Amino acid sequence: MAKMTMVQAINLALRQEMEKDDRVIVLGEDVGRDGGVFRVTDELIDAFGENRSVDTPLAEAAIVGMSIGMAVYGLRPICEIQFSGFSYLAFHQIECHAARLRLRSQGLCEVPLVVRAPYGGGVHALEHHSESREAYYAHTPGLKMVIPSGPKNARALLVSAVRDPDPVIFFEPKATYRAFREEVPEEEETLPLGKSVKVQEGKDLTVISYGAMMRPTLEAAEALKADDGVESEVIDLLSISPLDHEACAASVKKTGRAVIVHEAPRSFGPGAEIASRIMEESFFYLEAPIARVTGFDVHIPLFSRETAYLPGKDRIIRAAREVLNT
Amino acid sequence: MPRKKIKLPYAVDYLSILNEKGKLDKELEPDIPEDMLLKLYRFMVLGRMFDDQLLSLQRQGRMGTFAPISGQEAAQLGAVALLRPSDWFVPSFRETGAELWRGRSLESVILVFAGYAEGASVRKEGKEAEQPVTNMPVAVPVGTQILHAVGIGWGIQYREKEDVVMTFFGDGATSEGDFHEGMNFAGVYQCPVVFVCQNNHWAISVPREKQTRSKTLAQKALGYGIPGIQVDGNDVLAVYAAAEEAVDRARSGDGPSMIECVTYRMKMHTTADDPKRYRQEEEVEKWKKQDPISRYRKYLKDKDVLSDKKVEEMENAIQEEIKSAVKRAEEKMKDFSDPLQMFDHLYSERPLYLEAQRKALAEETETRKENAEEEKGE
Amino acid sequence: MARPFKLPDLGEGVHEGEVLSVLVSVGDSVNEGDPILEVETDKAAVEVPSPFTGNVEEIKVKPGDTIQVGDVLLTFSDAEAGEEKPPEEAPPKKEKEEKREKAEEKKRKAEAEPEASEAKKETPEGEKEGPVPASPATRRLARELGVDLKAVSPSGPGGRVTSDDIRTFAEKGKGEKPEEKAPPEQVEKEQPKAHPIEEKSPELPDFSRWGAVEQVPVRSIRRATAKQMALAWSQIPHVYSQDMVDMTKLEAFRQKHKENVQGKGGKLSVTVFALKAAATALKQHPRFNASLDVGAGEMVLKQYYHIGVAVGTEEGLVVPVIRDVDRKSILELSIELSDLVKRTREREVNLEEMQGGTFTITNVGPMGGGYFAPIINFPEVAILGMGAARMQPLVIEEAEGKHEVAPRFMMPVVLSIDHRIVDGADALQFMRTFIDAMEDPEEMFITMT
Amino acid sequence: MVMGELSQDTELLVIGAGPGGYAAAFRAADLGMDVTMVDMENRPGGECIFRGCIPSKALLFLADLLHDARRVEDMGVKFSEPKLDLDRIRDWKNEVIDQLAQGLVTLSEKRGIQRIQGRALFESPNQVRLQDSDVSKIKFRRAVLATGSYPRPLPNISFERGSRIMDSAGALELPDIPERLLIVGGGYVSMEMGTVYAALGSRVTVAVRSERLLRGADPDLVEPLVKKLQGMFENIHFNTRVASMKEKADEVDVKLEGEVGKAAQHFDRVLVAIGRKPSSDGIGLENTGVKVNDRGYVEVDEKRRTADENIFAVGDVAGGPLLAHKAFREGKVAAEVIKGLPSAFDVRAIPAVVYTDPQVAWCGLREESARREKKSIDVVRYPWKFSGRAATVGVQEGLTKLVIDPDSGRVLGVGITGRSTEGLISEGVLAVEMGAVAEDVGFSIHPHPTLSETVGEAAEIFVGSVTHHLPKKPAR
Repeated sequence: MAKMTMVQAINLALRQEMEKDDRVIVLGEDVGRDGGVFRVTDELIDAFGENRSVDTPLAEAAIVGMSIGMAVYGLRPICEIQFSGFSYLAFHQIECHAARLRLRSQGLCEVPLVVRAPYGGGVHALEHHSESREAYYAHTPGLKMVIPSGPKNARALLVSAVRDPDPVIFFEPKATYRAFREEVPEEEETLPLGKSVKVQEGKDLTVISYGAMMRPTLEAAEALKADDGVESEVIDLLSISPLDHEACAASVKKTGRAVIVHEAPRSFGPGAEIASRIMEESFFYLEAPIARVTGFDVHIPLFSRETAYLPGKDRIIRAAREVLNT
Repeated sequence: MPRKKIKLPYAVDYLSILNEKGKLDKELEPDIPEDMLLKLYRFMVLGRMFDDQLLSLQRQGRMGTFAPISGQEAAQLGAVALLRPSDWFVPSFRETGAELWRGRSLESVILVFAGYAEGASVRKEGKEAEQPVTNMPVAVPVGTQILHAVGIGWGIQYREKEDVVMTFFGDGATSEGDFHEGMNFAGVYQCPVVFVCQNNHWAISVPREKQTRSKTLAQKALGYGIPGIQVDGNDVLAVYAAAEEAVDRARSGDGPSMIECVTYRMKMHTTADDPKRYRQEEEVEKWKKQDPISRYRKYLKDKDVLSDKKVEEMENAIQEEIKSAVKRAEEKMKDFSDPLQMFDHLYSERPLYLEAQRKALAEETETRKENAEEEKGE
Repeated sequence: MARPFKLPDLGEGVHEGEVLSVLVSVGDSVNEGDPILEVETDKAAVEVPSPFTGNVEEIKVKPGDTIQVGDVLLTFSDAEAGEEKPPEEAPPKKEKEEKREKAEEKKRKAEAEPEASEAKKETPEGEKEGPVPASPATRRLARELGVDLKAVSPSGPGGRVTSDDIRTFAEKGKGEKPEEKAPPEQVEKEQPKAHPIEEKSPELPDFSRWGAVEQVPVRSIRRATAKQMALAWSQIPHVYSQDMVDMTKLEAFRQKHKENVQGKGGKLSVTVFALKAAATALKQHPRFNASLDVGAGEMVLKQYYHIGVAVGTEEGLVVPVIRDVDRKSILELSIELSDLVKRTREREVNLEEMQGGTFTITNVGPMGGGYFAPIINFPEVAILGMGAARMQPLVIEEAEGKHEVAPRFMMPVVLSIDHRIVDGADALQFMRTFIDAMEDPEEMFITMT
Repeated sequence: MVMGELSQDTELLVIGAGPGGYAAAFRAADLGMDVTMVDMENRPGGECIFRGCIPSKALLFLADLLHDARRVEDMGVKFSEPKLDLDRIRDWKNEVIDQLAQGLVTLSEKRGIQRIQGRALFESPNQVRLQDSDVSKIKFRRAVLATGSYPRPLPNISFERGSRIMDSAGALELPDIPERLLIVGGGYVSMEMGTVYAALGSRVTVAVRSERLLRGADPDLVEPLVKKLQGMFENIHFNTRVASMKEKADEVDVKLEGEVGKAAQHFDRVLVAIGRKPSSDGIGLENTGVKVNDRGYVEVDEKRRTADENIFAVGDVAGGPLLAHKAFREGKVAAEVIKGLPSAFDVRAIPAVVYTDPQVAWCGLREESARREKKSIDVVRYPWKFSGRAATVGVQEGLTKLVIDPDSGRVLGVGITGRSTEGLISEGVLAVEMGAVAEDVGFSIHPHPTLSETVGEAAEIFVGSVTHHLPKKPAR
């Protein structure tokens, strides 16, 4: 077993799926010779040739639109949008076709497509390079919206996404791309889409998060344990859609308190949906109002202020204490 | 440091074989077998008559909005006639004639226009129903289907097949980004795609002149390193000849082509549209004189392939076919009343939360039915 | 730059002491090596020398304070680096500073030319003979066990310290030194902060309920004694063997040579003979000259005979050790013992002299005691107690099986043994050897090795 | 990376993947640490593999062959003049480098060490910024600084790629065989590269500022080499410095100053080998607590800790002899200390080997420094003319000597000149490290006839039981 960064783990997933299945094609801007601007597709072109690791012209809509055609034709395209902030240029293709062709054709056409895109802040980038807009896709029927939080689950989720018969939007937390390494087995691993994982058990509080926010969330849980003796149950959603609302509600039934953490803007964000589900399914178990620790309802500021925007350990601890003291 | 003309690999040709009187340019006449000539005629008439039938159903409130094809029969059928069953057909939303040619059933069209999604899966019975899917469903967002055609073309090339893809779009679509991106990608990857533009002169209310400053639409292909040709879109022989050339090119691995069929939308954009607001009747009258069907009929008669008697028999048969299709469709609609169908075909497997929502609707529907029955009882 | 001076590790598991006196005042200029404090530790009173040359800036302790290794005792200003012990438990900032200072020191030592550096590595400053010869593996072991190579007596050729030397040296301190795991990161040593005498001792009632009480702190030697005894008692299953020694002949011999020895500066006490006799017995019964290593499941048989002698002082019982008893003459022993006892009472004995014993003798005779049950000086295997000899009637078997009663000078002796290592029968045999030697001085000199 | 700054956390960051760096990284990984290794090259190996030990020894192997081929004429074997294929030589040398570097890549990968190409600059005592890299920042708990050193240029003359004025790296690239080569400096690089170029046919001139060559070694060990080199080189100018140097299109004009007949001379190429400088500047050390001495070396203690508690330093940048094997040991020490093991760099004999013909090697206490410091030592010399093995390979000018503590008989240092001393010196290293006495060395049986006997017999001179030489003192 080797330790890998998320970049290497995703690369491993791509490589192995490409080896196993010649229907799997990687395409996007700079994914071939350059290996992707984050090196996620590094050296795939050497292993599989430019027909499998395809450099495309610069057009997001065409990358996704062409991938839809490829998927309908029977291939398993994995297209990369260089930054999720540019995925809106292909939004109509995702919304109007990827999400709908199965329905429109009444099951005659399938779109087994994965759209990979790095998302989120914390890497000091320019405008449009730090957004967290998973809600757009989670809000769209017909799509699956997946966000891993570490190398190991990124690899397993991506393998599942590639094999899934439905279109999957796969957001990669770029702040976590190389932030830490984990043991990732060479042997195949998958994780079911739509299922969360309980990262740690606890009885006092449920903290729900995903993606890049898992790190500050876990740090906060650790600090709460050390300073306040609070045992937090931490849930890593992994999929925003389908949402594992059952796991969230079940945990809150045990703890009675919940904090939801995401870096996406607050209003109409995933936290709103999660909180509603908890409320619907475990209202009578709640001891305190559900707290959301999220980005503000502004565009993520240019990077000198992004730390102030992004939820961090302290903000999570504050929210947790408020919930605990109610 | 000269300033000189750059020689481009392609120039734009214009092709016309039958004039508006149905007179033939013998030299350009394509070699089409007789049964194909008749089949073409039959589908052109079917397209026109079905259009009329649909309009009538819509006007009666038995069906919803649809986009008529009248006037564009030659442009659609002359092109699609070149495809083999294993070739791919990627339509926009005004290619009913071509869709029928590709095997879509009449009742499927009626059902979808009547608001029943499951109509899309109603296929012709017999052998054709078992063929693998090579026809895409209609795409309403203008021009977006072009990219799918490119992706399919890429796949054909990747699998080293001899198949080709033909995609249809209108003059308005050439203003869309997806058209340009698609042409560009197809050019870059040399995908076996035939781009058929039905320049019917009107994008709803905006005339062709206001879509683009280009003299032709075909010339846009040149920008992407793709050959483009403009043809008389109401001359089925010209369309056929141009499509034959393009399909051969694609099939032999020489990449994509674009065909601009200059034609005319004889009717409204959709049944929800009133063209009198933006165009003159005189223009329509002028184009009526160039009707593709009558022109072609004259050619066939001149060629002794068709007789008045045969025309009448054919029209009667088509009328019967349409009638029985409407009947079958309306029968089916009764079975399709279940609103829960909306939860079908969203995902390969229905997720739990959707199941819950479906159940909620089922309960609601049940209650509504019970209430209605109670009311009746009183 | 102000420099703190901390109580250095005095070795042998000593980690606290009581300040007896402060020999300097604020503002004094002190040279490296000058005594600055007198500290009484568990083992002895020691003078603590200054590691720096500089001025005393602040004195942080006063007589009577209990101080622990690592405590800051005083600070110096303008201190020049002398041979400073590695800093311990300093607050992070200071530690950093000190490290930097250390690095500076290193730099001064560091080479100018690569090859010169190599040469200097061979001879650290101020040391004529260069590094202690030892193999790299031995040096690694020494670091692991926290042993200073210079403190170890080498047994290899050319003065080479072997791995066995290191282990033996480390063993000596065992039992008194809390076992320490290799510390994480760079923390070299962490001493326990609190030192309750007996941690599991139940809570005491409020004695003042029944009358007036005075609370006197238990310090240094008393405290050490308390701990040591409790440890020995709790760890060692004691068995006693008692007997009488007919001292008549020896006493005559002693009286005869007493003056002569006194003239040479010694005191020919009964203990001197007991030392010699004990060494003889220890040689014949090596398991009494051992220690039990419970952790290793081993018996450590020592091949040297260093015997401790319990000496009563005002502060409590102290056990200085006489080395290599087997190799010393009666005369040498009597001179050494009287000197040692004198210095012990005057608290001038140093720590080193109280370490490394293999067996202990405690003679309560001079105070007129009879039988008693001494507690073994952990981690030794046995202790010999001697009472006061007095004239007693004894039935003696004369020739031809006739018995008669005669007045003899008889001394009660008790041997406490560690039953884990030796048995009662062993004790009887040990006692037999010891008694035979004591009863017959000639025999003693013959059996002496 | 085109946009933004990706940062990464690691337990141990090793900066520099040369011998010190990769030794530290490998040991740390074996001890279970999460290790990231940054280097400007894309493969580990550092100066040693790419521009130092390895390529030079590859070329010296050929030089030895060429010299030997000439030498044996005297013994009755005559080879025809060798044909040199410079391209193939260069390729072969690069193949050697490739093979070793690739081996290190595999070893790194198997150990789970993350390798990142880039240049690291400290931003704080627990973070570096990377230049020319996919990763922008690395946060670390501990760092091992192993940035090495670089060739010191002459004042105002920098080394340009492709210039006629070369540093050792440039010379190892073997651009051509210059007809006239000037070597500035009298250290081992000068001697070794001079040997290579002389063997390939260059006329070599050496200019050295001091009155002797290889100042790091005892003069008696260097003497046979100087004799040999005086025959091999065209000129060795002692007490001579370069006053000026000007590169022209087809040659270099040099003005020499000192004990040299002709001041103005012309050469096709010049190799400047006047020492190395530590790579400690421009890497942001000022943002850490690390202290650097006035010669640029990072100050470390015996545990290779710098003045900054998070940062360790090993290899050339930490000073001491600039030798790969010293760095290897230091790297391991640093890794072990970081892991909390009781490790220290307390070696007593760092061997040095000069791969000339004759080869010179030494370790431990040098006679010259002991005398300078007025230490009481005993020195025994065993000239190789008494060695049977030396006679059979025609290297009777060799010498083996031991520096011994007269009281204990302990072996304090060993020096050897001759042939295969690279192997012979290791016995000396072991003796010094083990604290062996001369008897230990002398009474260990050395196979006969071998050159290793010279070490045993030298020890026996001291003991007084020598066979092939007269004892120094009466037998004990």
